[in-house]
Amino acid sequence: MMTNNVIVIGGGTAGMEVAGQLARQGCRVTLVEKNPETGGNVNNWHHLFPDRRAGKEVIQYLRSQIDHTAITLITGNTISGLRHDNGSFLINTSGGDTIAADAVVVATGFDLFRSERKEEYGYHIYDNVITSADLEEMFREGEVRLTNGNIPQTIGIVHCVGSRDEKAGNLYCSKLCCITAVKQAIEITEYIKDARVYCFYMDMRMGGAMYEEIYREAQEKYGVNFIRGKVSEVSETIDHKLLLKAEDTLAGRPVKLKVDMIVLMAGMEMSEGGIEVSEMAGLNRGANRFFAPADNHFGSNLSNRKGIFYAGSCTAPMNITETISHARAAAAEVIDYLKEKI
Amino acid sequence: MQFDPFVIPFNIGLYFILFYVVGRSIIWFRGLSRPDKLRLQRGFFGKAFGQSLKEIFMESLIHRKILKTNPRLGYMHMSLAFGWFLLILFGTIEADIFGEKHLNHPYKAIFFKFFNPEHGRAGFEAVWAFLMDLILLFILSGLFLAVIKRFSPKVVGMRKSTRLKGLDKVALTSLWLIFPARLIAESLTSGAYHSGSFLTGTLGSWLASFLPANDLAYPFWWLYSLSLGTFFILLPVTRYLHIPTELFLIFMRNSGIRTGDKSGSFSEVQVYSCSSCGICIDQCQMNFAAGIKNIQPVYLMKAIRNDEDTSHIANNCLLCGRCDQKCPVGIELSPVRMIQRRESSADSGFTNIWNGYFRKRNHADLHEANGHHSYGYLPGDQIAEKAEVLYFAGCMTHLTPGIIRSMTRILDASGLKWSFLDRDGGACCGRPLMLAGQDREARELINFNSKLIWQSGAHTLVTSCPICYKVFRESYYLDVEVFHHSQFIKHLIDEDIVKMNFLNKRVVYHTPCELGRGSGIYEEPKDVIRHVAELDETEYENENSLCCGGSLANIKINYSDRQKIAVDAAARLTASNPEVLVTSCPLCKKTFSSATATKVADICEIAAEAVADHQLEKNSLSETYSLKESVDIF
Amino acid sequence: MKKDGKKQIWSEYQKEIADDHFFYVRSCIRQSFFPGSEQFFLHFMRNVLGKDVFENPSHTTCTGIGYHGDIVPFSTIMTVVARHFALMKESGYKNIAISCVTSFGIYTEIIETWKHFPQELEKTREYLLKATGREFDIPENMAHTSDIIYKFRDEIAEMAKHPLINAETGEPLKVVEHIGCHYSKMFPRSGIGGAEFPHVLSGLIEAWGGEVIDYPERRHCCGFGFRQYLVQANRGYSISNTVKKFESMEPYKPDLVLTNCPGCNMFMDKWQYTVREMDGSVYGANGESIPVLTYEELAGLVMGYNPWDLGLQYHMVQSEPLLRKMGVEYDEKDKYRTKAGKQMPLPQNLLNA
Amino acid sequence: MDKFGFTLSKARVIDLDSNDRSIAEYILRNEPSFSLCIECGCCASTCTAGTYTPFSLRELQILLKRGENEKVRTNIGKCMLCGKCSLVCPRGVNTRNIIELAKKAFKNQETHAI
Amino acid sequence: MLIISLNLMESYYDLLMQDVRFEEGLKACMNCGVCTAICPAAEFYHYDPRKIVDTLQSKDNDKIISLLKSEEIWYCGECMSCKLRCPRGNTPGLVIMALRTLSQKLGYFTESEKGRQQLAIKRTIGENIFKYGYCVAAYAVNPEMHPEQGPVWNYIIEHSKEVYERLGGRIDELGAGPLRKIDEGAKEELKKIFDVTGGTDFFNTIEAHSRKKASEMGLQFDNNGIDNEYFVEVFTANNNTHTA
Repeated sequence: MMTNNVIVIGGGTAGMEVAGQLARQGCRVTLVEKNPETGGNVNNWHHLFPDRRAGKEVIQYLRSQIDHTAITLITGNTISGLRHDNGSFLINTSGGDTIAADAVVVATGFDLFRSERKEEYGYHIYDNVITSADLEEMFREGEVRLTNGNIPQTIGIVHCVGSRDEKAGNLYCSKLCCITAVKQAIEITEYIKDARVYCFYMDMRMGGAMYEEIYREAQEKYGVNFIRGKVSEVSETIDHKLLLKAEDTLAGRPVKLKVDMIVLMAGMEMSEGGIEVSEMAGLNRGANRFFAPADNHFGSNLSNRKGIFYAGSCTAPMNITETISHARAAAAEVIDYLKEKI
Repeated sequence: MQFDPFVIPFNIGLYFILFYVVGRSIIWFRGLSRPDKLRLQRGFFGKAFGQSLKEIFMESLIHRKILKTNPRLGYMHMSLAFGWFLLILFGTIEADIFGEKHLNHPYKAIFFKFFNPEHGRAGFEAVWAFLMDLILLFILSGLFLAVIKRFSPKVVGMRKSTRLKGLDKVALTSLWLIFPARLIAESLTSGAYHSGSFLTGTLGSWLASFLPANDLAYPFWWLYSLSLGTFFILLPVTRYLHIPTELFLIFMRNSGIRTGDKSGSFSEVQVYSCSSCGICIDQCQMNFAAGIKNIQPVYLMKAIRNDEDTSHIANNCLLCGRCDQKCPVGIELSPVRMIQRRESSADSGFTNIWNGYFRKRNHADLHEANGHHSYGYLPGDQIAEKAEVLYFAGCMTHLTPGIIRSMTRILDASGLKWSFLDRDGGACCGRPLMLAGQDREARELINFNSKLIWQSGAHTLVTSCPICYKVFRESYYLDVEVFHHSQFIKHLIDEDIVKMNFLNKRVVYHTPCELGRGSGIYEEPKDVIRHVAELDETEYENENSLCCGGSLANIKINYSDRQKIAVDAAARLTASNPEVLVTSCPLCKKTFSSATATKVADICEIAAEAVADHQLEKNSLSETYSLKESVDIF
Repeated sequence: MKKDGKKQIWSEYQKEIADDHFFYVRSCIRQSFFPGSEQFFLHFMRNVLGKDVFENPSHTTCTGIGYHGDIVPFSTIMTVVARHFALMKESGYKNIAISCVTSFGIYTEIIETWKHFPQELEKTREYLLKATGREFDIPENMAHTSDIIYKFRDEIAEMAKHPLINAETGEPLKVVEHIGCHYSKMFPRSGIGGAEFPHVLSGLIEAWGGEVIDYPERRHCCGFGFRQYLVQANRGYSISNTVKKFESMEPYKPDLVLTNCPGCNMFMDKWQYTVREMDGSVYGANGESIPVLTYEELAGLVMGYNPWDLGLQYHMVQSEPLLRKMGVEYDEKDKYRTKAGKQMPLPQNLLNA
Repeated sequence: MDKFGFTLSKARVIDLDSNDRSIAEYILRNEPSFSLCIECGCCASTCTAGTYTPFSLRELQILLKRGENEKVRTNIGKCMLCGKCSLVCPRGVNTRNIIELAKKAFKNQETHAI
Repeated sequence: MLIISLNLMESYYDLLMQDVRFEEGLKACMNCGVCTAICPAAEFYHYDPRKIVDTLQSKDNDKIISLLKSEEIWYCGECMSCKLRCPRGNTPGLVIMALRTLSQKLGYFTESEKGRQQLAIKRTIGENIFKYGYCVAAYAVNPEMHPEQGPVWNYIIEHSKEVYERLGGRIDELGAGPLRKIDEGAKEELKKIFDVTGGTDFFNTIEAHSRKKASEMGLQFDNNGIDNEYFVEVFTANNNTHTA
């Protein structure tokens, strides 16, 4: 059988997994990643839920997946053009190369919501208002500290930042922020003995395997406080603490609380890169701005254009497990497609 | 005049303990309420006296109850108690016959051998000596068991032995020393004088063969006397006080004195009568199913004796009553525990629930009890509809709608004019509050419900919940006949009011604590079951029945421990793989349902299924006919 | 506090403000309680900048206070506003300059409603025609007068005689800005700098050399609450909310409160008196109350106008402490004189006096 | 005061910084399952007292956790201890013990002995 | 006067939906509480906009009726801070305005102490509009009814002519300027607008129901002005159950 060329756009979890799968199935794969190194968003995560595996481990696994002679990795490049020309795709990279391929897998993943867009939370305005990603960075450096170098004693965690929020332009639920909040709340109490952590949530969406159990553990073992109410605004006090205002909806009264640090659970959005690709290739996107698969149930890897496939969280928020499964499914779809083509 | 200084410790001990016991008895007697004083006097000079003596002999000496539940343990106690008793008895006689004069000072009997080393060589003396040796051997055998029990309880058929506090250890050692000391002392003396019988004689001559028996004997007589003295002196401050106290208890009990709901002399006597035998620990499901080993009666008694805070122990108990059944001393363990609860309850303003009750019966505001108001929100103007039969489902039953459906069907089939008192969920019966020691609050609810029941004009009150049943019978003042639904169904069957089919189901029956041990209802439910299904025996019938673990009486136990108890109990009950585990309590049903794969049903559910449909059509009065379709629980 | 973050936001909320030819509508409250402000605005626009600002004498209240007092139906106020648009159309203007924040909010709300519910616009046209025979166009450009001052803030800064600098210490004055809720909370795009970090007043303060204070309750409502003030029995709500703000700003020791809303200005001024009467609380530094100024009054001071012609003496909280800090020379005797220069009796127990 | 015909009002906001959570901490020490509540409201909906009077154990629990003790103090006595709540709780919270401990804590507080 | 006929089967929710502000203000609430969190009314009154919106979206007629008769719908200050934050784009403030309007149309407002105050507002602000063409005019702000305005206000009113003259005011003069007299023609148009748009009917409805309530409460009631028992009652009454 003649070997086929496949281009995978995006060198994150989905892209690397699908590339590896295809290579082992005998395809020649070109993997294009905009950043100088592969790994995508996982690079920002020090430890992962539910089992606190190190983000690094996942990256290592994925890199071992693409460590294959049939895979050409092009990093630091974006896609500048995509043409379809009698049965094969011609793709230009920002680096000026033109690559021909029989199929394209779009694995452009997601971007974290830019939390400064929720102005009332004062991200980039008040010191010590940080995002979940910033906190992971602190974990990686091994200490959680305020800008003045002190250790925070009370920490407020704000759920649904940029998710389920018309004002932020996102009506959907990012699905992973709740569990991230719980995981980080636990980690904070491990870093800082007898720190008081308050999670302000609208609903605890503990959908995944082991999520609810971790939530329970956070209450039982770590004494994390959960308050049902979306944080309405944050302001800075004269002693450089942060004043949180919400309603304790279950007590039916407004509640206010001074904390040393606020962690914003930034939601997931369609990536900039993804949007560019969708415009280049004329791919359909849903109201949530993610790629709209050809069929929600039977074709979640198929696009509206023959030969272009989706893998991972460029179609909807997904955790790593789901992303990898989705990527493998994408590989299977590609192989089927190539078989038919011959 | 025979005397030797070594007897002094024994004498001191002996007289000390005698005076102590007499003194303590006087204090306890004083502490009794007037009626109890009278009871005791009457009892002491009446036929109760005989009973008491008999009981003392059977229980305190022979330890019949322990023998029954656990022969080896029983033998141990018997040999020590009864053996010692014989030793003293025959020793005294011996001293009296063979001693220098009659009516000797006690120590003469105890140390007879020392003062009469030659004694027992031949003839009638030898027979006595043999007898005495035999008794001593009897005791030593028991002692041997005791020592083993201390180090490995299993041997005497016990899962766990009680923990000891410092002084108890000393007392125990001295107790253990007494008889070996006597053995060796006697043997050495016998050895020196070539007297003694098969035990002391043989051992003595053997020792004498290589030891200076004569010189060695004396220190052992000292040891013997010392250990006796120490034991007596320590008695009041150790658990061994139970030995004399128990005698007093037996007299009180036989005179008809009961625990009541306040602490007083009788409860105190009971507390001190506990021999810490540990049988209650073995009986306790919290111990053997959930591994909770520090709340059993023996520890409660100890805590009370040591004047510790008992609130946690007292409240952490299912009050299933299994221990009461088995206590060899016959202490009313649960009532004593209830006293502790009342005294430790958050509302310590303790009140007798009958206070000013009759005055209040027709009083307008029935919620209020003893001037307090916790449930003022209960509607004073609520009116119960008139009926012959009043059905009170109970709070728990509202969580098991199957029971309500079935009772509705059965009551409809009965054709009786009945009404559903708590159809829309009524007030609690008050028992849970009483179990938590909050009698005053309970009184408010009791008054509220009583009023409704009186108004209904019913002659019969049927409840599905044994908890309600017990409190209706014991703490309500009602002029209606109170039935648990199992009794009521039996009544319907016996009177041929409702016809039931036979279901061909193999079932076992679990007796709920509050219904069985709590209210003495064992047979009626079983009769009902036999009428509609095939009933298998379990190892846990009647008084020996288990607790489902759901008991409302325990406020402290956590969910997972409850679950352990439930699973364990369910497993034991369904050992014979019955089709259905039948009970007659909504709480038991609910608890078991989540603890076993076997189908769990309330007795009224299988009864309802057995009710013939045509029967329902025939008997139902249109206005009470509320359930037309047939119930299918399985 | 990081400035760049705010700059970012401000850049996202800039709106088009007409440069000239305004149709001016007054505020019931402002003309009654501090008419000097409106007069200064007109003077500044016409005589200083030489702009064309037209006031049609037969424009009336927008009935906004009645509307938010829930006695004026929505369709009624829409038609009243439409009448103003008609007057504007008739006098040949396309840019409206609104003196009152409540009016500004209502005008914005109504125009938004007309966008979403065209049938409402049609209904309004019919009503207006039926009632007055007039017809109207929706203004091309709508600005609150504080927007217009903001637009010309740098011109004012250039003419500044007394910038917001403490004349003795040389330190910038600490200024609390308070934005009327209806300025941008309903429609963030309609306000300069949006709703969370509005720039319309803080822009003035910075341009004129002062230091803006961001205190925890900055965004909180002054407590007017319409019916909550209009009815005596409800005024506890009104004052309690203002007190909440003052307690929150007190530790920052502000020299001045600057507002762009008629109600807010009146209450933050008057409630300082009432609460002092009630429990003796005073919120300014060294036992003084905090002067509360409108943006026109402040502009006037900065540009060196006579405070007594601006009407500062008719606030409950007297502004002398501020004037001294700014180094404004004022004539005590001129304070309570008539236009003709006749001395009037002196008012008693005002604050800071 | 009535010079003006109105007065300053007390804020209703729950101020977590100044509220007294000693009662909640006492309960938590003695009944760890107190921390497990997920505010589902099963207890409140099945409550026997609840059929007669607005009594929500769910709400009382959260008020305790927020240190809003007064409402709890005045309402906790309405419970009849019937135990339905503990049977329906999906998190196995030992509700009755929480009520008993709360009562006890309030009592202790009166005698400054907590 | 304006009567809206209402058969009992009619859904109050649908009645509210006839008000564009309601349609605009209530889409779908997920009870997150951001509105209550920053609501000045919730801060001091027993008031929770979230709960009100949630009650309304239940569409339960009885609950809506009791809302229309309740005190709580009168607690809102209409600052509209809630609109800014709602993640579902609702505006509890607008919903409240719709409720208040309906409550007055149906005459339910007189059932609550706070609702009855509508007469006071109509008699002051409402009358000002017709009398002066202003909602508020200096000469209509009586220092006795406004002691909180402080001594300065007494002073201004006492010397209003001089004070306003120096600041460019034109009391009782035609032509542009602050506090100018608004010409009769303009006021006439204003009146006509009220007649055409139902504003006048609305005023009359408030008057009619208030009169009825006054007689129920046995209070003296004049058809205009503020010097009657009922006005004083509604203007000053406070049963102290509204705040913590």
